[in-house]
Amino acid sequence: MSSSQSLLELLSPYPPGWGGVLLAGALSTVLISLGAYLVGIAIGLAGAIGKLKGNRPVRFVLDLYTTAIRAIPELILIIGLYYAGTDGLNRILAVLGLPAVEINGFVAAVAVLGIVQGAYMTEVFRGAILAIPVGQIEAAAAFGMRPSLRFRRIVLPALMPNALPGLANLWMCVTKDSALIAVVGYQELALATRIAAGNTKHYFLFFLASAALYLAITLISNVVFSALETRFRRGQPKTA
Amino acid sequence: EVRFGVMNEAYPPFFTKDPSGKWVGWEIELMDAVCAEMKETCSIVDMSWDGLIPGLEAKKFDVIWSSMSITDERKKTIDFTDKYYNTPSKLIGAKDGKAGAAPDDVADKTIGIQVSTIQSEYYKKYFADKASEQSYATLDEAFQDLAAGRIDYVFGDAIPLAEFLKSDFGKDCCEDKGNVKDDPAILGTGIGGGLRKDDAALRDKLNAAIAAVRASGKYAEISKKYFDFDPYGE
Amino acid sequence: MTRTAAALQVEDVHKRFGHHHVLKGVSLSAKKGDVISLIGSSGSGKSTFLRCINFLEIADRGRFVINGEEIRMKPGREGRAHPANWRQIERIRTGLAMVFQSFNLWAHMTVLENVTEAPIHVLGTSRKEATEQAEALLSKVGLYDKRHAYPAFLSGGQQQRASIARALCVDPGVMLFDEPTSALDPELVGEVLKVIRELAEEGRTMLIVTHEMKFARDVSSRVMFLDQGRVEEEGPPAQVFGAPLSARCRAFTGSLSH
Amino acid sequence: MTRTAAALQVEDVHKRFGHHHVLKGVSLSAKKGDVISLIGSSGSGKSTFLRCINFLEIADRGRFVINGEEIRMKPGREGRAHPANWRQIERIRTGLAMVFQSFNLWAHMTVLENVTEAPIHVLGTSRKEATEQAEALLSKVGLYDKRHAYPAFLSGGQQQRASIARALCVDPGVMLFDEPTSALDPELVGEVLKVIRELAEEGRTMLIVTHEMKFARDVSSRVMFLDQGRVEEEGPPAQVFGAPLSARCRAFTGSLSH
Amino acid sequence: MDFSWIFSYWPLLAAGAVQTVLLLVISVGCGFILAIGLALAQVVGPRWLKLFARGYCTCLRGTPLLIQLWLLYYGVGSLLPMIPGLRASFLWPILREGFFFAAVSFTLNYAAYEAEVLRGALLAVPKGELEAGRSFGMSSSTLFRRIWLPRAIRIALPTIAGEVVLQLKATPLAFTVTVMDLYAVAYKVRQDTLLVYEPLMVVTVFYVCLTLIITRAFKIVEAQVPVRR
Ligand SMILES: Nc1ncnc2c1ncn2[C@@H]1O[C@H](COP(=O)(O)OP(=O)(O)OP(=O)(O)O)[C@@H](O)[C@H]1O
Ligand SMILES: Nc1ncnc2c1ncn2[C@@H]1O[C@H](COP(=O)(O)OP(=O)(O)OP(=O)(O)O)[C@@H](O)[C@H]1O
Ligand SMILES: [Mg+2]
Ligand SMILES: [Mg+2]
Repeated sequence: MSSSQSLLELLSPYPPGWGGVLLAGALSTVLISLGAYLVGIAIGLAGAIGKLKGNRPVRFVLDLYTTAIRAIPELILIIGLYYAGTDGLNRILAVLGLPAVEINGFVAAVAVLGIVQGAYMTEVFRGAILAIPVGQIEAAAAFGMRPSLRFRRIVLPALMPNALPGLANLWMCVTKDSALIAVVGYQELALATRIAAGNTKHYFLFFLASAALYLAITLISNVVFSALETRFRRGQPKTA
Repeated sequence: EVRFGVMNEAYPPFFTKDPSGKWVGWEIELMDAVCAEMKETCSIVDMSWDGLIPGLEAKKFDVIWSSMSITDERKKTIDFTDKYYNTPSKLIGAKDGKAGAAPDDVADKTIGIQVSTIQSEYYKKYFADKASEQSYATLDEAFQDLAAGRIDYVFGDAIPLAEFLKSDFGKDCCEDKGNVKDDPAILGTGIGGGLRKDDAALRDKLNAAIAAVRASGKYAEISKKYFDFDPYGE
Repeated sequence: MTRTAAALQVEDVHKRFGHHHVLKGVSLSAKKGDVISLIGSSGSGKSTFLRCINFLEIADRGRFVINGEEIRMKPGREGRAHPANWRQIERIRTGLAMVFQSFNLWAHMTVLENVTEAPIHVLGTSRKEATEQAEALLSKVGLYDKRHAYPAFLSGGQQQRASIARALCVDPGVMLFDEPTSALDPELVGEVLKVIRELAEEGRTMLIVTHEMKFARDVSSRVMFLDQGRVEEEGPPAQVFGAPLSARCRAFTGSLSH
Repeated sequence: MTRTAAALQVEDVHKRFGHHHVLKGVSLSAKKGDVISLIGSSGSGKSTFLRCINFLEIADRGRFVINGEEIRMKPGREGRAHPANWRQIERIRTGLAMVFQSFNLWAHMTVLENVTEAPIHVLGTSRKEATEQAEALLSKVGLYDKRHAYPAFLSGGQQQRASIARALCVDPGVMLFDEPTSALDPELVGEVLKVIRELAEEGRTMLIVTHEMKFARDVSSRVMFLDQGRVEEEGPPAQVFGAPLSARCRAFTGSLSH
Repeated sequence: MDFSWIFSYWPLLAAGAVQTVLLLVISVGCGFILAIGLALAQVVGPRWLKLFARGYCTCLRGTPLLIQLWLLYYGVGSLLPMIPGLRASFLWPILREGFFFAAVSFTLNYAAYEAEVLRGALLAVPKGELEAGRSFGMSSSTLFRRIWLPRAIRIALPTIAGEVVLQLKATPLAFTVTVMDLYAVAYKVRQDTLLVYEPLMVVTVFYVCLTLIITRAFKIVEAQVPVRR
């Protein structure tokens, strides 16, 4: 490629600059991460409650879920669901005489990453719930709150300050883990970076540019997480 | 319709996407020529390397067209077309080092090799008892380590090695140490398209088309744009 | 629903924690408007008994009739009984209020929010109405000024008063007080005493655990002395404090004048 | 070190929380062996005063002499004073023990570990010796059986007793008790009274916040009545309870007999 | 399913497993100690230290580990040979290795994540329990060592276990700096044989075993102090 292009031209958002590719990649990253994160939160909350309140079989299944899903490399899960999964599904559909379906890469990515996030979140939420003084939950029960109401009004706000740092970490992780879904042909920030770098051989430039984009995502999320933490820590005296 | 699976990374000059998302490169142009020869409509499905084999098996596309070396090991898993290019292998090393690419020249040195390439096979046969190997996922990493002095040589495909020596980065530190002695049994198999084992019909069609493209001069025409030699090899 | 005359009737409650047999068959029966004091030494199982009544602790054995409704139980593992229907428990609890020994205020809510929480979200009272009622109650216990403070910034007595206001605000038929005056000064104890008398006159039933014998004598229509998980003595205050039948009770109440 | 006769001397302590002026110049002086009771209505600043003495709360203004040693202060921002040397505070605190109103037992340690923690890790007592001493103290407060239990599994009174044992185990010169008998039954209150008398005879100085007037009368050599951040009345129990000079104090102690 | 390759690759696999475990143990061990310092700095440190710790955590959590590793190895690492004499010194064999850089960058990265978890846990310890410690004259360090930290770690245990497993899953990145960990060996097998699932399944079995050991260990620690529920 022409090495005469200046660095600014290389980063320009319009072709032949690669800026647009990176930005589009960043947007994909955010979308996938957000989707997976929300799925993860839902699974995590349900999983934590199940682990704390469930009967033996439920706890066993959830233990299996958190151990296995966290241990299996995401790559296997993604390939498994996207290829083997659709393959199997379509075979079943064929037997039933139904037309084959095509699982969209985005959906597969969100589903897989969400399931993985859910396993980590289950543990984060479990720890956070255990750190709530029991008395506060008992008080809620004593006033006749149904479990769902109790959870929404008392447990959730009380667990949030304890869970937020772990949740923030998981968000940081998922924005980076979403790079894995390049496997199913989805172009997010990490892949966009490699393509740009490989094309131009300006490795340093593009890796720094993408680091900056990741950092920007993080800084924005930090603002959100800090605001949430301030809100949920209201009523707590300063520790120091 | 024939769907070609191409790795979604950049491997210039063979295949890469330009900023507008269009596929370009020698291998892409060859693909178009082969398709024209077969009178088929062709499309590109891009996948990461990890997705290529499962994608092929899951019939997301029909042929891997992504500079994949033909090896006996791999033939156990998938089928290959005849080779459509093969470039020599060479050694590059630090400027202050010894010249030459014979096994004795590299005695007690460390050689960087991309994992699971034909060069890695070659190393096992000719260099293993003299030098030591350092495995890399990509050649780019090996280049950087060579420049940093962590390894003494990089052994790989002549084309990307030459590209590196031309770059600002490689110009100062390193030089061509020459091609290694040929061993057709290892280095002669070349690059081919990867197919499902049960797809003999497509394989025969592709083989015929590759031969026709080469015979008609179209192959040379495409190659001239990218190389100053014939990438087909002997 | 089985209606009985008793507002609160509990029979033969047993509870073990591991090998520790805390309650060994405690029974109690209270009509509407009754104020029953529960006294006994520390660790004798008073709090546990209260917690069994609103099923925060599930008794191993026992029969419970609360607000005239019998709790249906089903046998569980290891010969222990379990509530047959948690919905029923939840419904029963809305007519039952508790002041905890350790207050258990919700740390993420202000005092006012603590007090209005249950009326608004459990009983479905409108926010406006609940707030008015809560503010009136907070004034009564002298906490109106602190209504926007979070529990962590309150003194012990203030927390206890908030906890009392919270319990009163749900307008319950039966009230369970676990040492409701432990952190209060004598003046406030007097106030609480007044409030309890008013509530009793309105026909509410109250079960009060207390270590203040004077308070127990003044407030209650009946006193129960719990010792080592058994009811050792029961009767009107005059009897329990004046002429107890059991030696243990005599020693306990006698120690009033060290 | 400036040695003075007073074991504990505190002068003109002021403390604000935001705009809320909680302590408005409280002074106190106690000799070795003095037992001083601090009474006053809920929210009057008793706990805050205690917490200022061991610098958990830093008073805005005030002079502190503890165990005969004056705390060096330096002026800080907004005209508030600050301890000049936190090392000094830490050292002073080792001779000062506190029983908290809310117990504050360490949840990750058993009762025994709670009690031996400070002797072993602050005073450097050997584990064996500390354990023996702790077990003796736990027996004294009737908690020997529960020594391997974690605080969350104790009754309120048991937690309070553990907290008292923890404070006693460091063998302090000055003790600060914040309502040490609030969760205890009359018999145990009598025990605690005995312990405090013994300690006083050994020459220890004690400052006790309490709402139990009877206890205050029996235990103390002097009583202080705090009202709205000021000392309203001070003197021997006979005077404060018998013939208080201040009308407010008369009302407060008079309310004993509602 | 074809596992015949295991016979020719097992020495590589074993060596890879050792590398994986070493990387995990080093980064978690050293990273945790660093994290304690960072978390403490954020909670009670003076303003400048607080800002530094906060910035550190933001940057290291905010950028991909791959890029950090890359900057350290190819950036800092390629400057090292320019230090006179270093190349001839006894340190060079270590400093030349990708393993060294992988271990360092994993440690730094893990510390940033763990510090965030610990920060939250430190703040979740009830204030009264700290005051109780202070009132007995505990010095700040004793208080931290005996009460604050153990209590915070208990609160954070389930999350910490998750972070350790996440760290295990991050070790494959070491391959980009030539460390042949287990995942890299599997990668090589896959490149050689084009088998998709079998090599990854071997990795998976190993990871599952490690994860089981990790979660088991954490469960045992968690069970030390019973919780009332
Ligand atoms: N951390 C704090 N922040 C703001 N206000 C506080 C804080 N701690 C206490 N207060 C207020 O200071 C006043 C005095 O509190 P303190 O705990 O000293 O009362 P007390 O005399 O011990 O009362 P009680 O007998 O109820 O324990 C109260 O009004 C309380 O709300
Ligand atoms: N969750 C629990 N697990 C195990 N033992 C418990 C539990 N809760 C209470 N206990 C034990 O049961 C006994 C009775 O406790 P309970 O709280 O009912 O006492 P109490 O009569 O309320 O005492 P206090 O007057 O001190 O509050 C005590 O010995 C206590 O240690
Ligand atoms: Mg109790
Ligand atoms: Mg107080």
